[in-house]
Amino acid sequence: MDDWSPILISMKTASLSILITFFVGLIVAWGIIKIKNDSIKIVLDGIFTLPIVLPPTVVGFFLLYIFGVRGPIGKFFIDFFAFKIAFSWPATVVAAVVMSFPLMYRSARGAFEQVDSNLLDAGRTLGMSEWKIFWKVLFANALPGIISGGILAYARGLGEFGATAMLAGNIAGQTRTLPMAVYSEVAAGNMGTAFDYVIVIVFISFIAI
Amino acid sequence: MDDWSPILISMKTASLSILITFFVGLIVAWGIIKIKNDSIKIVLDGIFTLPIVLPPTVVGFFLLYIFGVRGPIGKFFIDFFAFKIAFSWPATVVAAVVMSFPLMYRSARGAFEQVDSNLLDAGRTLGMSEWKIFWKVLFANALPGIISGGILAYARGLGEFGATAMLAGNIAGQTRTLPMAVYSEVAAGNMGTAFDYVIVIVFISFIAI
Amino acid sequence: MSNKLLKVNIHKELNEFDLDVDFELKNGCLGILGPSGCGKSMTLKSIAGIVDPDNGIVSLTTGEKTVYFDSDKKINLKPQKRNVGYLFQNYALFPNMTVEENVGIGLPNNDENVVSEMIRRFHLEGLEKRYPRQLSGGQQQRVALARIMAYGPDVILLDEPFSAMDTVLKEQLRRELANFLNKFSGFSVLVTHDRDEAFQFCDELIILDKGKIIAKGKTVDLFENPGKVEVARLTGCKNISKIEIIDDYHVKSLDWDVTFEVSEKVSPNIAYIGIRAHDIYPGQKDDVNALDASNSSKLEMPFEWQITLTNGLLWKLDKQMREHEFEIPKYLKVDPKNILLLEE
Amino acid sequence: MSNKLLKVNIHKELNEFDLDVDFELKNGCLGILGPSGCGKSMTLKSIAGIVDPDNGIVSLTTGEKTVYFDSDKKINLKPQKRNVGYLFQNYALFPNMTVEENVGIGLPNNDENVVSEMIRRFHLEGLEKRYPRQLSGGQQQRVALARIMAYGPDVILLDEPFSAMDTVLKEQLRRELANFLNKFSGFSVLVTHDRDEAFQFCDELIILDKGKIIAKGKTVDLFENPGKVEVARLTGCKNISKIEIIDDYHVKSLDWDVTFEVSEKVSPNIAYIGIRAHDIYPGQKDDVNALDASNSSKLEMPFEWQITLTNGLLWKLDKQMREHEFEIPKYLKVDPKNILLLEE
Repeated sequence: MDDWSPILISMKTASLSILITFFVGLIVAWGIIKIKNDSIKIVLDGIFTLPIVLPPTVVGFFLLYIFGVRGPIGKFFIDFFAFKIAFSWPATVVAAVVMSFPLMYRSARGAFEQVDSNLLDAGRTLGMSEWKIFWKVLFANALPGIISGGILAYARGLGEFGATAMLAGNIAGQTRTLPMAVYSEVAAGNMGTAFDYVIVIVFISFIAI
Repeated sequence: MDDWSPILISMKTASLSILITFFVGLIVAWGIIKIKNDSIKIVLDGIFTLPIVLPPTVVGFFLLYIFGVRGPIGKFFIDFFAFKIAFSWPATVVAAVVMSFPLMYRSARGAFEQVDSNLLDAGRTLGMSEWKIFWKVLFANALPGIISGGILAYARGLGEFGATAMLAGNIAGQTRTLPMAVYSEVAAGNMGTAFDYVIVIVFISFIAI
Repeated sequence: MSNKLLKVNIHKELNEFDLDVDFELKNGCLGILGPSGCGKSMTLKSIAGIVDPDNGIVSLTTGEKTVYFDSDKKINLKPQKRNVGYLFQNYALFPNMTVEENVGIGLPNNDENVVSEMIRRFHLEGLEKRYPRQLSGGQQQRVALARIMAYGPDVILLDEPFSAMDTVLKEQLRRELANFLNKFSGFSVLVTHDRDEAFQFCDELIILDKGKIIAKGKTVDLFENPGKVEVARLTGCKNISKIEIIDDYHVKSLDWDVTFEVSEKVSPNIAYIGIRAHDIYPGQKDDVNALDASNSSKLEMPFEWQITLTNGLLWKLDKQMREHEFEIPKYLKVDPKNILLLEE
Repeated sequence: MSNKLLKVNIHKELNEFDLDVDFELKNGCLGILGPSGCGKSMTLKSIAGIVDPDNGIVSLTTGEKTVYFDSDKKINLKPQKRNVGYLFQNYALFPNMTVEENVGIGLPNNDENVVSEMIRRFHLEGLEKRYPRQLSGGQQQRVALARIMAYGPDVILLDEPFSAMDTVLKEQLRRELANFLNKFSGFSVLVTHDRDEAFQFCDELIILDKGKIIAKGKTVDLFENPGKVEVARLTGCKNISKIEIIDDYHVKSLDWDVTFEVSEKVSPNIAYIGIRAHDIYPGQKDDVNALDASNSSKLEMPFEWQITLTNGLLWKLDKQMREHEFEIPKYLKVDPKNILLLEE
């Protein structure tokens, strides 16, 4: 294994994406639970869950549409920051966040829903603010489920392949994450190097778990 | 869209793999629930869940090791049937089954566990055979969860990309499934054709759901 | 005391029926008695602000008037602003906090004096650092009450406080809670399906069935003159029969096949009679409302005999624990004034 | 009848304690009375074969002897082979099957005659095509019993059959079940935490606490002479106090600060006394075991007064529903023979 860059890229991507996924996932889950209108709830839930139902390459395709040079967000970034997202390192983060988000969101939502709703109502009748109820009651009692959701999301972000390949490509030293590197080495016939990368991924996953 | 073969290949792969995944997933879930030794249960559960925690390319790498020309199963097939699994159509089925199996297994197990265990015990004290209890009580009452698990597993099988790319490759007309085709067309710059394939995948997914 | 008033008049559409509850409470404890799923808890939750009624008014006057909810004026105070204490069926203690933290959580600046006073008042000394799961059912209930009282509410809402409890514990905790409520100067509303609890705690009572109030009044009055079949059943009347009116003072029971003399004139809308199982006495063949008790079956309980006549009538008779023999009299009688005349 | 015997002698390690239960039942109904989580249900499940004890014997003799379980001989019959009926707390009806299908499911060839006979016997006519969720609690219980009886069991196991029920329903269903068990010719074992149920259903009783049998015998004997503190508490004794022995016939209650004369000689291992709340009577100042009742507080229930003395003693007095006034006597008394001497 001569090239350490995939490890570094993967670590950076996975860390930043889990940070975003974790907090956004928590807040979206809390928001969804508070919606009282059932049909809006189901539609939003469907949209947020979509990235684990759709094939990764299809998600990547849509991301390319949105973040590509001619896509709405991609164009905005080029016009205002002169920065091309697609096929750059941030694209790996975008792909990882989008693909790992549903896992975090669903785990957090499930964990929140298992907290006895009487506890929340008790907090309200005791005059606790909604923010205090969220952290001291809901979050504190849902913690085990939230953490396990975070680990799943981290593992998914670390291992993301299809959408990353589509949106960020496989550019050595820039967007070539560990899963990409495994693929590339195998494709090039270097089973030995690929195996080294596999060991690293499995090792990082196990540390996280 | 000139080439209809990815659609055909994907349909064949997804249908055969869901058939295998569905029944094997059910039986394995039932078997795991009946194990009384907790540590064996946790270890087996971990092994069966692994393919959704590990990155698809890593799973693909291990599959290549097992089913490759020099791998234990791959060698067996070559020696006895003179058939090379890796980079052939059956490899797409193997990859799809392995990657979709955990979803089926976990959904079925979750659905089984939500069935009141008193119902099973009631069946036993009423003299029902274990087989009759499985179908008439456990399966019948867990049906909604099992079906939703089956749909998830089908969607996963249909969209599988990373492991398929590793084990089956991306050979047009043989192992190029729909997600592969999307990737290849985008890589070749044919966004229009890729979009057609995306439409087909989304369409099939929605029919399934 | 004279100016205090809790006013509730709410309407809410539920899945199975509409809830319509309307009462005014001047002081003390109001009971809402009804079978499971009659809308009792929904009423409490509407008062607390956890659930929003479709329309109506909830207001509290203690000195000045606070409107909690008014659909016309579009007022809907948050639960946080209502100053209402809610005792949940499972107590809803925060499992991640100690007893101390649970009691203090509702206080604006976690005032230690108030917490330690409540700990003392509810006999929780020595349990301050424990977590709810380390407490017995009785201790949990006391922590929940301490938590509510630390917050100093104007109204306490009690949601079936004893329904998930062992018999041994239940009776003792009922006495504890009754003593506590006697000392509490605010309003309280207790929801229950148990007639003993309703009788013990509540000065006034509402009987709720499928979301509608079917009777309302002083607790003792409702127990003595239920007036309606469902009220009689919920207040514990065991013998209820459809009747045919014979004349102004005589009715024929269709279920027991006996004719009874009654003490009040029977109006045409009376369709049932009720006889409490305790209101039957040994008698003679020629007594008024005599009942043939031959071939009755008897069942021994620790402190009562339950005798079922061949026509299905149930007679309960207090006994001492050491008595195990009992000769069922040949005839029983029912005093005409003990026959409850009931409307549908 | 004379040759019938249900023999249970099992040991099982549980998380919190070890379960040791040992009894022989010659006929009728055995009750297992104990607080929640004392191992009652585990005992029933061991008899049914749903749970395996670590060692011991479970055998049934009806004509010939069937060994259900014997750890020494490595016999462990499957639940399917034991011919035991189990009435679950939630009835465990199959939600995906109709009443008819539920009743017939245990029959080898779904014999329609047996099903229709059971439907008739348990008054389920007209409900054959309904699903369990469409039935009331009482109907569900009858379906569960019909399902068990269709299967024709030798032993019926009843696991807290009334614990999750409304009060109104409970009493009626208890009578139904008591009548049913009276007619049943096999064995039955009932598990409960409710002393009334134990008294009503069971000829013999086992009192279980933390997995160990602390008392065993005829039900009425155990209620009259509990002998141990925990037994007195579980059979409903409300007044229990630690004592100091003064002489052979006098003890001093440490909790109530009163000295009592007792009718039996006090042996040195007696550490507590118990007085049932019903065993206190009005008295005079100079009576034996007179109690000062001044400043007592009273609580009215539909059919009894509960009077709490200043020293904490509870007195219960039966009353009629229409009585609402009651003058507490100045003095009360306790007959020496009504004072229960209790070991730790």
